[in-house]
Amino acid sequence: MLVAENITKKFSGVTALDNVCLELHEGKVNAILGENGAGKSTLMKILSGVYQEYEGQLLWNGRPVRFLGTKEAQDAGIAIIHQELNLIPYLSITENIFLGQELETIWGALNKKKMRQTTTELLKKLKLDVDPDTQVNELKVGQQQLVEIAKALLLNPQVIIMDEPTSAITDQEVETLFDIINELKQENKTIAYISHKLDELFRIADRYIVLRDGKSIESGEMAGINQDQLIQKMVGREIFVHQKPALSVSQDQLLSVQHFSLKRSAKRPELVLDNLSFTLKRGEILGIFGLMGAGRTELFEALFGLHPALTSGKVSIERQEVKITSPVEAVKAGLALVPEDRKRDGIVPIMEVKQNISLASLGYHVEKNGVLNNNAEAQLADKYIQELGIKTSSSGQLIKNLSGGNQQKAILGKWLATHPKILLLDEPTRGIDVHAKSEIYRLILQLAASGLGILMVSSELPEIFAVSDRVLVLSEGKLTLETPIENATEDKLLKAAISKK
Amino acid sequence: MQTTLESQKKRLAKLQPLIALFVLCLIIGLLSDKFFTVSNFWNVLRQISVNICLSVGMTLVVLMAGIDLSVGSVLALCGAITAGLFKMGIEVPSQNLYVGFTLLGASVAGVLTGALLGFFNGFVITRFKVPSFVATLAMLTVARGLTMLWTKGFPISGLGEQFAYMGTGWFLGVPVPVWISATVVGLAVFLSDKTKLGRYIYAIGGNENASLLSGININKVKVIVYTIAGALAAVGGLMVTSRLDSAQPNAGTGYELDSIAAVVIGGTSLSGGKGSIWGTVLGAIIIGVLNNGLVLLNVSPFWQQVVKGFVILLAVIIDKVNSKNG
Amino acid sequence: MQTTLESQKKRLAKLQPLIALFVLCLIIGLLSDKFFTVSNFWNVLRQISVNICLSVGMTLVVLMAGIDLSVGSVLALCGAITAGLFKMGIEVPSQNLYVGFTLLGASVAGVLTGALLGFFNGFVITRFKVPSFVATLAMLTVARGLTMLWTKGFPISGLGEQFAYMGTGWFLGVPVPVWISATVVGLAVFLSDKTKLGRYIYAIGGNENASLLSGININKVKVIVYTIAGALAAVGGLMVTSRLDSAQPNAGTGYELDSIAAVVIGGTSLSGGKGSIWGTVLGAIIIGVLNNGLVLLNVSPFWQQVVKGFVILLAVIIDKVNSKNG
Amino acid sequence: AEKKDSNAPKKMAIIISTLNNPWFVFLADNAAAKAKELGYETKIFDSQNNTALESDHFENALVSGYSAILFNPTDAEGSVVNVRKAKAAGVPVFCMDREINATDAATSQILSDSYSGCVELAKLFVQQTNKKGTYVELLGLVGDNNTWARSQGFHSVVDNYPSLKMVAQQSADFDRNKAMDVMESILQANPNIDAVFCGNDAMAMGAYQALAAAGKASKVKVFGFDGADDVVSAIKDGKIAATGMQFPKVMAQTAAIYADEYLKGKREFAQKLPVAVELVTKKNIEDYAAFGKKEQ
Ligand SMILES: Nc1ncnc2c1ncn2[C@@H]1O[C@H](COP(=O)(O)OP(=O)(O)OP(=O)(O)O)[C@@H](O)[C@H]1O
Ligand SMILES: Nc1ncnc2c1ncn2[C@@H]1O[C@H](COP(=O)(O)OP(=O)(O)OP(=O)(O)O)[C@@H](O)[C@H]1O
Ligand SMILES: [Mg+2]
Ligand SMILES: [Mg+2]
Repeated sequence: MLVAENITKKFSGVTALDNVCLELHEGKVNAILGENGAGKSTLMKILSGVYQEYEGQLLWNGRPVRFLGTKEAQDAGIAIIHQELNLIPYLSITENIFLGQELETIWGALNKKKMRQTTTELLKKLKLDVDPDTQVNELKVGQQQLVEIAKALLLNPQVIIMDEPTSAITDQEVETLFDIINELKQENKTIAYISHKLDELFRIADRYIVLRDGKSIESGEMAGINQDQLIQKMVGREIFVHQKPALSVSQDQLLSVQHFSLKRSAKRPELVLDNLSFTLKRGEILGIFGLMGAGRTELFEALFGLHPALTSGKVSIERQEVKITSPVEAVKAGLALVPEDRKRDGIVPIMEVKQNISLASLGYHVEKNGVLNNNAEAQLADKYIQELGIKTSSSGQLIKNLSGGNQQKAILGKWLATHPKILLLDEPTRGIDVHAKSEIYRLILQLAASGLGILMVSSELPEIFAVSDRVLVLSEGKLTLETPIENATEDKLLKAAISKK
Repeated sequence: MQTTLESQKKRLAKLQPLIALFVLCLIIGLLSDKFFTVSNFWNVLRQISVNICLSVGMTLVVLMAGIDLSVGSVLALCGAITAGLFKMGIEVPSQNLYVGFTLLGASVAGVLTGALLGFFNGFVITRFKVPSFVATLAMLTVARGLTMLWTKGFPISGLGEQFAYMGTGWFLGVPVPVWISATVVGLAVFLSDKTKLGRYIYAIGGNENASLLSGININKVKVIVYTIAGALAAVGGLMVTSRLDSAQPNAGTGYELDSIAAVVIGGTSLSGGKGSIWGTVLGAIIIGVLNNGLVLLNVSPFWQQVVKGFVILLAVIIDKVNSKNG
Repeated sequence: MQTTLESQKKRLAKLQPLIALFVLCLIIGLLSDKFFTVSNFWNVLRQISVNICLSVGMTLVVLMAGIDLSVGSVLALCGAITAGLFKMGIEVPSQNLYVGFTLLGASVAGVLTGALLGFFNGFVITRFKVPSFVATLAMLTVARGLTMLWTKGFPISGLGEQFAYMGTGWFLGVPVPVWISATVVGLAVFLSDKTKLGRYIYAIGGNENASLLSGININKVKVIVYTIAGALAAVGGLMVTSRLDSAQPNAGTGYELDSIAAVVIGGTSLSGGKGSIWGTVLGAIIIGVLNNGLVLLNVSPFWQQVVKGFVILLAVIIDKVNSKNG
Repeated sequence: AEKKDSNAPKKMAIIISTLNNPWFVFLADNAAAKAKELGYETKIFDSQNNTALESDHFENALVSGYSAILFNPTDAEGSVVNVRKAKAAGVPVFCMDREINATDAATSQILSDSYSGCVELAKLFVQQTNKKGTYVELLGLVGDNNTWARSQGFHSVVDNYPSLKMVAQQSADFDRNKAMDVMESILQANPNIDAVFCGNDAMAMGAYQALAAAGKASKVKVFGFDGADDVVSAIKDGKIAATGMQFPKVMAQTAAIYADEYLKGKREFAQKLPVAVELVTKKNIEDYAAFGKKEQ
């Protein structure tokens, strides 16, 4: 099948892959595991012809190959779903799925009808209920992820590489995806599957391949290993799973949101958020659960002052009513938002790590007498690089060269530097490895213990249970459940997420 | 079926500049009884046909997040080459060689020159990764210089009636330049909406990296588009030359800004991926109607510039406000 | 310490255009013994000082992924206003009112006008979300129209020696315009590298969304930057007017392309976020040296444009090739 | 075009090659003033040196019912078509200052002869330089008719004197600032020139300023063309040697009067009415003002 031998790949200074070997078994789901920055995505990009400059060689059905572009890899039967979304925002779903594979009529014109029809079928298979003519930038991240999957399926490839396909989709959609993977397996297709969600791997993977720091560590049958062993192989050491310390919540009310509503747009008055009321205490972590499209991201955006003209209701911080009409005021009021889509809203890709970390707090930490102080900036960055364990060659590295997980940590660092009162975390561990995840949980708990109030949106129930003191469930913009974590069960939360109150 | 209808409606809604054009025509029409006449209608259409040719090519380039500053100079050079070849042919005295050109032959040579210059733009942009702004700025200068060298700074005139047909003739009750620009628009709409190439143009403008990963030969698409833009500039050059019965060495100066203005007013985003040929056509019409209207209303030339600036601004603001609520 | 040194080295390496400039100077120097003379050195620096003023403002705008096409017209208008106020003051016959202006007063009024026009650009761009290309294109037209209205189309000349000092005087062995442009560069380097505002400019160009969500007041930054660009264009206008002892109504026509060329040749990306003031200064010097060299070598005006185009292209290609290997 | 009702005031269109140059603004203003004085509504069109735009103006003017056109062409050849179009529509065209290369199109052409003017200027140039020395020529816009008419007129005389050597010929686009830049650079390569011939007065002023800044103004004779305000006073001060004075006001007024007469029924007009260019030097400067004779 597809074999990689002694692959070494360097990026200006950084060795991303060091003599890595890998063998994908035919008709199997091959899980590829490793911490953030272990080199998983880089290796997959070599397999799929994205990177053409590397040492070592690929064997495809026994013959050595070197793909000179993604097209060649596709033609050979290798498709990849990239970790980052790679869709054209202003094209429709159909147009995106068929991009590079357009069907033409005998006249040389596009066969739009046929393509649309095929797309409809694919979407049905993925249980994605949207019009194939919808522009993809109108879709939620999760839906876009499904479009990427459809795009790969269209190629009808021998090998499908999936780089964190489930990082943005809900549990229901994960089920759909697994069904499809099983079907593909029946057809004797080979799958390379990257995910940080270990429980998923145990459900569908047949084999595992572990990478650590750009080196291959071990591979074997999934059946012969358990979760703790896997983690140990990935991390190279034990990791301490944090237990939520009890009773750290004070009775001091930090945030109160009353009758909070949000309209879709000036011309479309239907409510995206419908009369929400809740409170947050100092030191409390409030988990917000819901299905995709429930309005959780919009809630954060509205609180953060992004839709001032469409919002109504009363927001108070420390019992003082506040009118937040822009992110500038939100930050002044002590809010901090770690957004869901870090590539689009989080990082400034062509800036250095330290500049990204200092961006929101230049005024407090870096500016002295009206002049930016490079040393102060470097110190600030180094502090958070250390505290959060951001893996980077230096604070002067461009943030776009960091792995996704490390980018996320840098954004968290940016906000911690502003000493916020309330943290809004939207899917804070999306695409983050177990080790970093547990560190982030530790951090969240620690921050809450130090007196911050935290609102955390998550689509992962284990995550909700790992840190929340209390849970809100949203369904179609309405609050359907509010419960202390002690009384919450997975069943209850899911039911509330689906129900329409 | 319903969804197609809906998407049709959506597409129409995207033609925001229509409203601005409407308002503009209404105002001018109310102030001058000369505006809504048949002869003025053809007048406006004939006047914008050159800009439409350039702007159509420019739209394709801008959709790919590029820009082509060289269209005006290319127009001048190609017009001059066609006129020169038609009038004088090629003579190599040392070899006792003389090649005459028919109108068609000279025109084809002109358009090929435009295509070649466009190809060169595309080549430099893709091969050396030079920003399109710089590459075409260089071409702006170079092509103007070549025009001067070819014409020695003098207009090439006296091309005859046959030549003049393309710029001044009528065919089936419609001016020939309007036929030409309408054909160009038709082909470009087909290309951008109905072909793979068109799809790739939008894709590259929308996300170049993703397009590359989808296996699109980006460089090839870019070179083709710049070549088309060059050829269309040449067509514009033929029309200008034919209309004036003379190839002016300084023809087309500043046309790049006019055509980019048409593209942008038409709603195509300079960062690529979003927009349409139809929008550009509307943009060109808005500019044309404005120029025509300011004259009909007897606005003094100095005030014209002030008014024109504000109207362009307003046109775009109306679009914006409207599309936000849409 | 070590890292600062390293980052220093990195920064130098980013000034790719240096190599192109070097090669260019070498070639011209070999062909003309007049090139490497002190007087020619000041000559070139004096001639580029206006473009440097405009290009510095343009760099800040382009770093934010914007563009300012109005600089040339704003330059003309502000020059004319300063000259007009200085020479004639403001007279309102009906009120029996006359206000005279000192040189300083008139200059301040000119620069404030530039700032105001820039502010208006920024306001339209942020308030109505009009693309900067359109907003400043409108301003290009409007400001030119206003210049014509203010001057009635005639130059305002005979401003006297005091006025001429700014454009033609010497101070400590260095021409005054060079002092002015050097000060502008110094301030802009400080602003872009050492202040919050500068950092925000880069951040907005790098990712506007992320900057917004980081609590940066994007609109405020944009308005400030366009205002600065307008004020700098006015400073350029003062220098041109002073140098010619005359405010020409058509001054600055086409300067927007020259200054964008300096920015781009200097390595600043038109899509924002990447580039530097120093790069732009180099870009402006390259253009200045080229113009100077072509005249020194008495290249025929026909060939000049062709040569100029190719040299600009080569300069950028050399950068590209070099930065790839670097 | 449709017929307009007869009691509405008649309108004259004034189509000018460019308003980006004060000389033409002056021409346009005077034509408009005279036409107004004769009882016409007027409108000025700016062709921006663009023959295609000029063509648009003609079409628009014909559509909107102007009864005569006072015309300053952008190009001798390219403008012919436009004038013929007007003729076909029954609207008389009177050319001012610049010629069109057709004698059957315009009703009358009131012309300033740049070529002969520069021939005269060149004779003076030869005389003042004592037939020897080095000189520089600053051309206007390359690709503009007038640039070449003037340059050729000049060279038709000066090239007969081999000891007058042209050391640099550069273009400064009729622009004062550009002329100053170019002259500064030329002076680096040729510090010891004796004279400068410029295709218009704006460039003459720019060249003079570069010379003055280099401390060479007294040694170098500068020649311009047009008779602009600044140059008239510069000649008075002895800064500039001479210019070729054109008479835009005379031409503009004549054109307006002819048009009025035509509309009142007169049909006999000279096809070409040359208005001589006069040499202006320090000697006769007292007789002149900007763009014409001093008015008594
Ligand atoms: N274009 C690049 N330039 C420089 N370094 C890079 C580049 N791309 C990746 N790297 C580096 O290579 C290493 C491997 O990155 P890779 O994206 O393959 O990790 P990953 O295992 O996919 O991590 P994650 O789980 O976070 O996605 C990291 O140290 C990363 O910083
Ligand atoms: N640009 C848009 N156009 C139309 N509808 C939209 C748009 N953006 C969001 N929506 C809709 O708004 C609602 C709320 O979306 P929101 O992003 O807040 O959901 P969410 O709960 O955060 O989901 P996710 O888990 O994907 O983040 C959904 O019905 C979604 O489909
Ligand atoms: Mg990865
Ligand atoms: Mg969300």
